[in-house]
Amino acid sequence: MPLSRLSSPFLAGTNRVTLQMLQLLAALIPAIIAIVYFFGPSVLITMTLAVVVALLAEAILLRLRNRPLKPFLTDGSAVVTAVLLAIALPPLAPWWLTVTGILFAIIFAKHLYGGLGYNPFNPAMVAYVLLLISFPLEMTTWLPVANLSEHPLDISSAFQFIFNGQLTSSIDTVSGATPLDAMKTQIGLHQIPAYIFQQPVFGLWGGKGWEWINLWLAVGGVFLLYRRVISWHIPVAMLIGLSTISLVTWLIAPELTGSPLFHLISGGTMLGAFFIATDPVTASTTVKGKIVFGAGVGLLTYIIRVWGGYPDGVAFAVLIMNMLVPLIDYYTQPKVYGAVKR
Amino acid sequence: MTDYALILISTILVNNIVLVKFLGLCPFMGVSRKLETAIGMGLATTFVLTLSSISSYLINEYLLAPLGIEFLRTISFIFVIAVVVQFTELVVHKTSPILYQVLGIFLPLITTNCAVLGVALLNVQQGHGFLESALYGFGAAIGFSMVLIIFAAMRERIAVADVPVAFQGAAIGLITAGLMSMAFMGFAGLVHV
Amino acid sequence: MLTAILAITLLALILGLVLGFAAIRFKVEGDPIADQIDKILPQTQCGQCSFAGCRPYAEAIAAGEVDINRCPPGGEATIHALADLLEVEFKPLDEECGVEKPKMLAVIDEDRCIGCTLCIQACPVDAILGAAKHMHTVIASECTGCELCLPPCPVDCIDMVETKPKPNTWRWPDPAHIDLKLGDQP
Amino acid sequence: MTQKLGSFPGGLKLNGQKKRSTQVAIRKMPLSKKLILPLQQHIGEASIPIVSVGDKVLKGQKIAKAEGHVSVALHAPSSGTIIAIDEQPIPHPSGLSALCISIETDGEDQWIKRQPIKDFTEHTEHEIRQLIRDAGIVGLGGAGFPSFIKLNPGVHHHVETLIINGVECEPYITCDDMIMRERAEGILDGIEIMCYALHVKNCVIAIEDNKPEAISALELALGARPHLKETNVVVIPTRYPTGSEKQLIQVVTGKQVPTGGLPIDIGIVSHNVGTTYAIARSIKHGEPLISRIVTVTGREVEHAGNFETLFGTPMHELLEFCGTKRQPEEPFILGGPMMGYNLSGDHLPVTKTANCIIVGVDDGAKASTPLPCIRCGECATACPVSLLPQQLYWHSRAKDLDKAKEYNLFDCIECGCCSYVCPSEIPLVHYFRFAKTEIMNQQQEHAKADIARIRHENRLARLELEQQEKELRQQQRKAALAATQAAKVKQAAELPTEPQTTDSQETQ
Repeated sequence: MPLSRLSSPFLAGTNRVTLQMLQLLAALIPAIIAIVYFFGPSVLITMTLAVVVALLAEAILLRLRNRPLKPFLTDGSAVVTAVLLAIALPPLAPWWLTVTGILFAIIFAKHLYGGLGYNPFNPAMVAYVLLLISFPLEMTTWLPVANLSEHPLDISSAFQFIFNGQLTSSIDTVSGATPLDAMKTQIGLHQIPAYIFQQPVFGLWGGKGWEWINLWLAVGGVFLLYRRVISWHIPVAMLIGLSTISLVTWLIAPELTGSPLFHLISGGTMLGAFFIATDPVTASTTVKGKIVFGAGVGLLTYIIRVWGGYPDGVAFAVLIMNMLVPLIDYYTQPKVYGAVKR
Repeated sequence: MTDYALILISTILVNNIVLVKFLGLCPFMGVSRKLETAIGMGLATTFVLTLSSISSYLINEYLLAPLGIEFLRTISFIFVIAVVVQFTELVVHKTSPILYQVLGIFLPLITTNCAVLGVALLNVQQGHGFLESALYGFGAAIGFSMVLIIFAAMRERIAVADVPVAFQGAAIGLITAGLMSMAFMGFAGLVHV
Repeated sequence: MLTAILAITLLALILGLVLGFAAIRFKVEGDPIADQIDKILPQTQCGQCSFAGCRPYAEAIAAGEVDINRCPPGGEATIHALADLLEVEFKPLDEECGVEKPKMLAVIDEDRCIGCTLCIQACPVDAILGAAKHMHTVIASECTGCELCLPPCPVDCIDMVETKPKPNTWRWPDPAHIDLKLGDQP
Repeated sequence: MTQKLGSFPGGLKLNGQKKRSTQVAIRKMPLSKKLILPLQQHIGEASIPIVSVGDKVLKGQKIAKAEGHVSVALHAPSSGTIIAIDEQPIPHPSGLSALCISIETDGEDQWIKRQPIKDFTEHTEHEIRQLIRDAGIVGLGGAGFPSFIKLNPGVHHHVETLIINGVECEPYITCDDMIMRERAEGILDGIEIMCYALHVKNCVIAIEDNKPEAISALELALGARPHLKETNVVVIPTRYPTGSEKQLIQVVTGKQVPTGGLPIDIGIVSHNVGTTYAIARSIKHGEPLISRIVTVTGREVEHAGNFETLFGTPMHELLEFCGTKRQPEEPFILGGPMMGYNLSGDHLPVTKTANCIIVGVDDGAKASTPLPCIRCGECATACPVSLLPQQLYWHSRAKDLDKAKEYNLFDCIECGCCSYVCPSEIPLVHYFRFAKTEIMNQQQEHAKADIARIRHENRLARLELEQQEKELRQQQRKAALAATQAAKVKQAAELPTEPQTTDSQETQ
C-alpha cells in the first residue's frame, strides 16, 4: 500500500480549505434570510449572478495559467468572495455593477497575484471600493425598508429591475439613503442625533432592518468562532476598537454622531468583523498581529464614517490594514521557546 | 495650533504626495524592492525634503520676492535642492556605505524627484509661512516614507508570490500601488483644507 | 535684469562654499563593497569569469564594469545573492562563461603521473602535493574543482570526479518541484 | 506527591493506536544468519573498526572503538566470523550506503568474559562514565546521542533534576511502555547509577496517563526501595509531542531550555527509560549494548508486538517473523508515523536508534495535491515551540534561507504538528528539513570558500615574494657584473695595449 506522503508526518487532521469555506457560507445563511426578509429577494439574484461569473472567471484564468482546475475551483474561495460582495452591494444593484465588481475582484485582486493565498488585498473589498468610487450613485441607492414592508417586492419584478432597469410594481421612489448615510447628511445639517432618530429609516437602535441583519451576522460569526473556522482575535479587537473610540467621542461630543451601539449594529460592521477582516489570506497571521489588525480596522472604520467622505468605512479600513499586514507580521513575532530575550 | 495638525494630517493621509497627488513615483517604484533600502530612502528623502522646503521658502521670501525676480523661482529651487541632495549624498556615503551603494542612482535622483520640487512650488502657491512650509515639507516627506515602507514590505511578500511571468516585477508593483491609492481614497474629505 | 544675474551668482557662491566644506569634512576611503561581494563568490579562483580570480571579479562588479552572472561554479545561488546585495535584477548565468555543474574534485591517475610539477604551479589554492620526479596527489578537502590543472598536464592523467554525497552531507530533495505531483508518490 | 505541572502551547491529541502491540509480552527475535552493523549508529563521529575480515568474534566483543569525544564503541551482537567491512545501504532517509561490519553468526551465541560490578559506588564517576561509553550506550529514544556525555554534569553545572522519559507520546510506538512494565527493577538500578554519576537526588520518572500498567509497575518497584525516596513517578496528560526533551522539561519543571543551549544549562538531565535499563545492564551485568526492544506494528502485521532484537538483524527477517503481508521493496515506516521516515530497502539492518517499524498506517493521510498556503495560522497555533511555520514555509519555498534562519528555523523539532493541522495539506516539515540541510550545506561551502581564499592569498603572497627575491638576486648579479666590468675597464685603462672582449661572459 503506497504511502501518501514523501516524508513524515504520515498522519493528517481533517481540516480542509473547502470545509472552512463551506462553514463560512453556512454561517452567512441566517443573515441572507434577514436581508431577503427586509430588502426582498433581489439579493439572491445578485448572489447567484456573482457566483456564476466568479466561477467562470476563475475557470478561464486557471486554464490560462494551465493550473489543475478541480482543486482550485472546489476550494470555494471564489464563491465566498462572490457571496460577500453580493451581500455588501445594494440589493437592487444593476447586473453590470455586480459583474464588473466580481470580475475585477477575481482577475485583478486575486489571480494577478497568483491566485488563492497570494493576494495581499481582500478581493471582495477591492471590488466594493472600486464600485463605490466609480459608480457612487448606484452604490448608494438602497430601497427604503419602510415602504417595502407595505408592498413587498416579488422575485419577478426584482429580476425585471436588475436586468433592465424599470420597476413594474407600484413602488415609486427607489432611491433612499442607508441609515449611516442619513445620519451623516443630517449631522452635516447640524441636526442633533436624538432628533434624527425619529426619521422612518431608523428602527429601535440602528437602521430599521439593518440592526437585524447585523445581529444575524453576529450569530453567524459566533457559529464560526465555535467551529474554530476563525480565531476570536480579529472580530473582538475590531468591535472593541470601534466601540471604545465611538464611546470616547460620544462622551466628548455627542452631537457628532450616533451612539456606539448604533455604530456596532449598522452598516457593514458585523459583516466586516466576522467575515471580511478575518479572511486568513489577507489578514495578519500572528496572534498579536491579529489584535493590532482588528483594532486598526475598527478605528479606521469609525474615523472614515464620522470624519471621512464616505458613509461606511469598513471596506476602506480593511484595505488599508491589508496594506500594513506585512509590516505587522514582521513586528509581532511571538516569543519562541527558550528565547533568551526577544 | 490645530491648523498645523490639519496640515500634517492632510499631507500625510488625505492628499498623500504619492498615492493621491502621484508625485515622486520613480523612486517609489525603484527603491521599494527591499524594506531596509526603503527605510534608508525614506530617511534620506525626509531629510532632503524638509531642508529644501525650508530653504526654498527662505530664498523665495528674502531673495526673489524683494528683488521682484519671481520668474527665477523654479531655477533657484532646483539649484537649492541639488545642493541639499549633494550634501545628503556625502553624508550618507560617509555614514553607511552599504546604504549608499544600495541606493545607488536613486540618491542623486532625489534632485529630480518631482515630489521635492512639487512641495517647494506648492508651498509658494499656497502662500505658506515659514513654519507652515516646513511642516508641509515634513508632512509630505513622512507621507512619502510611510507609503514607501508599507509598499516595500508588500513587495517583499509579492516578490515570492506565484505572479504570472508577464506581470512579475514592476507591473505587479504598479497594480499594487494603484490598489493602495484606491484604498487611500477612503481618507478623502477627512480634512477640509 | 542685472539684479537677477547678481542674485543667482550670489546664491551659487554661498552654496558652493557649503558644498566645498562638506566635501572635505565627509571624505571617504576604501571600498567595503568589494569585500562583501568577494565573501559571496565561491572562491574557486577558476577564472571562468575571465578574471584572474574571485577578488578581481569582485572589484570589477563593485566598480560596476561587469555583470553579476559570470560565475558558473557559484551558479544561480551566487547570482541571487549578488542581486540581493546590489539591488539589481537577477540575470540567468551567462552561457559564454560556462554552465553550472555539480561540484567536482580533481583526481590524479597515479599510474600515468610523471612528476612534472606543472599542475602544482597551476593550482590556484596549492591543493596538489608532490615534488619534481615524485608522485603527485590532490588534497581532496582543499580542491575547489576549478579544472585549471587539467590543461598544463602533459600526460593528461588528471580527471574530474563528481563528489558522492554521504549520509551526513545528504540534502533533502526540494519539495517545491514535487509539490503538485504529490498524489502519485509511492 | 503530585507536582504542579507546566504545559506547552499547541500540540495535538492523537489516537495512540497502542493497544495493537501491547497485548503480548516482549518476545525474543531468533538469531539471524547474517548481521550488518553500521559504524555510525549514533550522533557524532563514526566508530573505527578494530577487527579485520575473517576474525572470529564472541558475543559482546568490542569490534569498533570510539573516535573523538562524541562517539561510542560498537560490539558484536553474537559470536561468529567477520565476513566483510564495506559500504552497505543503511536505514537513512537518503537510502545511501555507509561503512558497515558484517558478521556471519555461528549459532553458538557464546558470550565473551564479562566483568559485572556488584557495587558501583566503589568506582569513581569518571570510571562509571568510561564503562558506559565502552559499553556503547546511546540514547534509545530515537536520537542516539552518546549517553556518557549526558552523565557528565561538567565543572560549573549543578544538576537539580534527573528526568527519566517514559512519555512515549508518538502513536503506534510501545517499546518504552513494555520495558517499563516488564523490567521496572532494571530501570531503578539504572536510576541509582545515574543519580550517583550526576550527584543528583531528585529524580522524576515521567509517564503519560495512557500507560496505567507501566505506572503501577514502577510505583510497585519504587515501594520496595526506600532509599530512592527522592525518586517519584509523575503522571503527565497525554498530548503529542510531550515526549520531546524540551517540551517534557517545560511540563515537568516549567522551565525552558535557552535556544542553542542544552538542558544541563538549567540544571536538568533527561534520559530515555530504555537507555536507563541499558546502563543498568552494562554496569550490573557487564553486558554491552547489543540489542534493543523494537515495536513492530501496523495494519499489515499479524502478530504485532515488541521484540528484543539484536542489532544488525535485517528488517525483512523481523517483519517475516511477525507475519507481515508485505511484498519486497514495499515502503514501510522506521520510527513513529509523525517523526519517522519511510524506507523500502529489504536488507536494511536494525540499528541502535530503530525504536519502531510500522507497515500500513491505519488512519494515514490520503494522497492529495497541496493547495497554496492561505496563512490561516493553524500551524502557528499547533507549534509547541511557538514558531511561525507559515512564515518559515514562505521563506523556505522562496529559498530565502537567511530569512528562514531569522525566524528560528533551527529551533524546529520537526514534530509534524504543523503539517498535521494544515488545511492545504502542505508538507511543511519537508520544506523545513530541505531548508535546514540547504543552510548546513551552504555553511560548509562558505567555510571551504574562506579556506580556499586564504590559501589563494597565501599563494599569491608567496609568488610575490619569490618574484621579489628573483629580482633582488638579478640586481645583485647585475651590480656584481657592473663592478667587475668597471674593475676591468680600470685595469684596461692602466694597460692600454691589451683590449679584451668581455661581452661573451655577460651573455653566459
